[in-house]
Amino acid sequence: MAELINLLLLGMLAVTALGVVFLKDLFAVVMLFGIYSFLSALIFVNLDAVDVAFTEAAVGAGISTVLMLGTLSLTGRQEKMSGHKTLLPLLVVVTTGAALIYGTLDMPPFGNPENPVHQHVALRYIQDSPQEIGLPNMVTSVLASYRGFDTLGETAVVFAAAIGVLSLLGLPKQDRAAIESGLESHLVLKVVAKIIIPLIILFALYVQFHGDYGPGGGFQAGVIAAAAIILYALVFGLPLATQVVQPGLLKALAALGVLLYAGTGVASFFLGGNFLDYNVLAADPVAGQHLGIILIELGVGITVFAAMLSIFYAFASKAERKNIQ
Amino acid sequence: MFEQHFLILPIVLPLMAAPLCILLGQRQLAWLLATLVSALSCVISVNLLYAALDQGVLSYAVGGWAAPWGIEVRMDAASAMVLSLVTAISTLVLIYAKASIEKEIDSSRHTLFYTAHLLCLTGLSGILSTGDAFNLFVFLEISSLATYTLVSLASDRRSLTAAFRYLVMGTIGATFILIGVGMLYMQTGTLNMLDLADRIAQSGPSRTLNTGLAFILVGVSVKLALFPLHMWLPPAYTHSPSAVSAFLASTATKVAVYVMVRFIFTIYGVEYVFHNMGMDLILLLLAIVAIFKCSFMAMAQSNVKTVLAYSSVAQIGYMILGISLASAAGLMAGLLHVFNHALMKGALFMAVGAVLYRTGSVDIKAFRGLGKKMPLTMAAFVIGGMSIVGVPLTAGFVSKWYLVTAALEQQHWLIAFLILLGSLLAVIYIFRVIEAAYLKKPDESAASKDIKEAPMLMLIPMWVLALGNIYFGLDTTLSVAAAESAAQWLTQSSMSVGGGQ
Amino acid sequence: MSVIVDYYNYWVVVFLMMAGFYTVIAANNLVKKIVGLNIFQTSVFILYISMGKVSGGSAPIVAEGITTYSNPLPHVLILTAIVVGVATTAVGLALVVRIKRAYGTVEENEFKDKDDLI
Amino acid sequence: MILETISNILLIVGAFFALTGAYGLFKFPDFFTRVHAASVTDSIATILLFLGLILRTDFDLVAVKLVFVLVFVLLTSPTASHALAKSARHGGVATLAESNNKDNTDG
Repeated sequence: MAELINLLLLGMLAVTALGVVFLKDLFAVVMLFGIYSFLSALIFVNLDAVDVAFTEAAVGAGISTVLMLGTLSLTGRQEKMSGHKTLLPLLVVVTTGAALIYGTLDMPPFGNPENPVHQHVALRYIQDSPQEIGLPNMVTSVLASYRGFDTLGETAVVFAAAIGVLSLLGLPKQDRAAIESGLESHLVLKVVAKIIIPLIILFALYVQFHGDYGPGGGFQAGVIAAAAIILYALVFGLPLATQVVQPGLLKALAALGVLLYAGTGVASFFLGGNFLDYNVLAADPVAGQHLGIILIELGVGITVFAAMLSIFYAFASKAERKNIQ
Repeated sequence: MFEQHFLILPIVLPLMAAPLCILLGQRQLAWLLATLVSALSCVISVNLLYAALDQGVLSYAVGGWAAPWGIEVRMDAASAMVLSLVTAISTLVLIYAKASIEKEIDSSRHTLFYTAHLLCLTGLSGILSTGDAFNLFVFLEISSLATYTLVSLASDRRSLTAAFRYLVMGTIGATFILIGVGMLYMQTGTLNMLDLADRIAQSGPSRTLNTGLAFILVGVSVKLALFPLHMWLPPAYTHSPSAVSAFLASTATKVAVYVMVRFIFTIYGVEYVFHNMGMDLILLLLAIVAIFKCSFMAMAQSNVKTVLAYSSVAQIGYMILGISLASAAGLMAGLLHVFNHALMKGALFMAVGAVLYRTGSVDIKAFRGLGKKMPLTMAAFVIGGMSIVGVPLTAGFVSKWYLVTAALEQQHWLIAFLILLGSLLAVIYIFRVIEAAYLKKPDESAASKDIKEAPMLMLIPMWVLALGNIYFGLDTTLSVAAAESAAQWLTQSSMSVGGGQ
Repeated sequence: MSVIVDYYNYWVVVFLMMAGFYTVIAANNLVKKIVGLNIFQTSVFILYISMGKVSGGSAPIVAEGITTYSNPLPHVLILTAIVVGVATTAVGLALVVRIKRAYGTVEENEFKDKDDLI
Repeated sequence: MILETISNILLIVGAFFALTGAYGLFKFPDFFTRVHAASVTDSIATILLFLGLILRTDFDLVAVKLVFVLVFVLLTSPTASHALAKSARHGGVATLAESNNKDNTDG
């Protein structure tokens, strides 16, 4: 049954991908990409990767699509011409694809529990991490502790992206005169937004602190919290949103999150452990692990929230200025 | 008390300094912090280099989790050598940047420049230190994202398209590496480099591993601008701010060469890559084509930065040529050229940046008569240029010498001849600039009369690198010892793993 | 027949990757290039998650009565890779916005008529 | 047993409405009728599907979570449909009746 669903979803993905290749209407292309992201999130659920599905839905279908739409509003929605050079790309792609197919032919079969992937390193994560780390969610254990260095790098990547977008587009200036903007006539939207924005923020907090036990964690929580403010900005206008959450504050928060994460690692130095060794943070190693993971997940959450929101602000401010002109 | 943590500090220090720069918010302070942190990392790296030469290999378990379950930071002579180089160049470039970016980057973005520079340094140090294949990908992306930002900071609008092209090609390269690492993981169940090497040796060749290697090599070739995947490099180096060109030209591609060496020699082993898959011939051919095609391209350019950019692609050809000889001598020559080329390109790009600072142009016409007006800058340019050509008593001569020796050791007379011929081409494109500076008359317009020597803060780092070219051309003990020990360590470990079959 | 059951997943994923890859290198519009890049990367994510699946396994969160879990490591790797992907997308799109402002176009063939290659 | 039967019926009917919504989205002639078809999926199909699912739980935390999701969907989906329709109206998309009239007067 699961295989059947998988096959169906893969088929839908293939159709969507073809749509992206052939369509010229960029608005449709971007929407198809959102659908593509959602479908792959479904595949991830079907393949037991709930955390990944959560992130893909929030990031691919959420943030990425919003950013692409924001770009389209500035650049126009029609691809003017294509196929100016189809032969060489086609050749490259067919060669690459053939190489990959060749590579798959003696791969370990799909889903077989005897595969090397399941036999070596992963065994310890599955068997021992609930005792060593004390958390039921193995993904969080591996992410935050065994491979915490990767996650530190990931936080740095988000920070780097925020720096990049800020240097390219700049942050919006706070402008008290323009506060009366947004979707003035949409009363229903305003009322519903007022109801659900607090709920979204509550949910973000739940995801942040429940990530140790279920799917979720700092990254997803940060994206969801940013989405709440983005919704606010969409309905009530960017100037009002920048009054509520100020761009300068966001810049500082993004930096603080990285510092909190790295600082937790450095704290282990002084307590006699290696970098990011949470065992030494408390008297009991498992308690130390728990404390460490909460701290670094908080760092990730803060940085991701601030970075995503300032990236959105940067794009939105360009769009607003264009509308005024 | 921090000695046992030295391995991780070159990554953590710039990583923590980058957000601090943003929090400081003031560009003078940000510059000071960035330079100090970079210098401190450099001191630590040189320390590590001596420790690595002494003890062979240093290892550090991040999070206290032993490899392969946790991520290991590993340092041997090869990584410590490139790391010392990268941190040293970063420090010099930061000193140089203070004056240089005044004219090239809008002052409101200076803090962002220092932050992005530190993030790029973090990424490069991470790539050089990590012992985990996936962790390498993460750090590669940190450095790449920071690089795209750095390139696009220039006020010239062409820097935007250059950065975009770099972003698209760089991301394709990184995704190829991701696919390759996935295939490795699929076949072995581990991500730690040493563990991977063991398990690949045990399992022997398979299609999945072959494909994985092919994808990794293509991905890394994009990052190191191996011909014909170099198209992003000339525009990126030409249009980015001078300080960025100097930093990228002397570090980013060098680190990519290191990644290639790591995958070929440590993970797969010489036996697998060169004997089973015949990659040496492909790399050799590409390297030779790169040397000649791009040297000719360099001759045809009128923008001096573009000349240097094409020359970089050609010089990368020499490094890959050394690797493709598949011997300890060849690898050593390749690594030595990595080191020496960083010195010469750093000095050259800094000299060109100084010219841009004073004259506002990097066209070859702007160089006319500068031999008299900016004597110190042009002298540094001449030293760097001679080093590129491979004139005796410069660092470039040393690495070309070892390269030719390595080729002759295997009776490859034709290759040795081609290396010498390539140097001849370098004479032509370098001499065009020198001719303009010393032999052509300056145009006597009013604006060009007040051209003065570049400011001190730019001259000092430029001359440190220029003198470095001469020092490492005369006294080769440190550079050759490091490269030799690195090459021995890499080929030995690779042979012993290969022998375990 | 068993070959198909064993590998169909990977083959479809290869097709998806190549559709994305083709869009990146053949598209004329810079926004579409970025979309293609995203499709390419998302497909690689599916490749990783596919290799972590154990038939009959369940999500790697400890629960009573479950003995077979899928492999958590690819999930962790892909979580990181997704973040890297969105970071690249954001910077790429910001570049597109700036290019539009500086050149007035985001169509690749229109650059070649002007002073730059892309 | 009885619960399961009821749940099955609810799920099947819910799926039916979801399908009709999708079918209508393709078949209906203009924008507003299509939004109407799509909102059938949002409202009645969602309610039925969630009720069916809740009956299949042990009425524990999972059921509570499902109720939360249901409330959230019921809040947001109609709002989205409303916003769509209103923006279309605002942007000058004509209803079926209007465009028919226009055709008649033109003809």
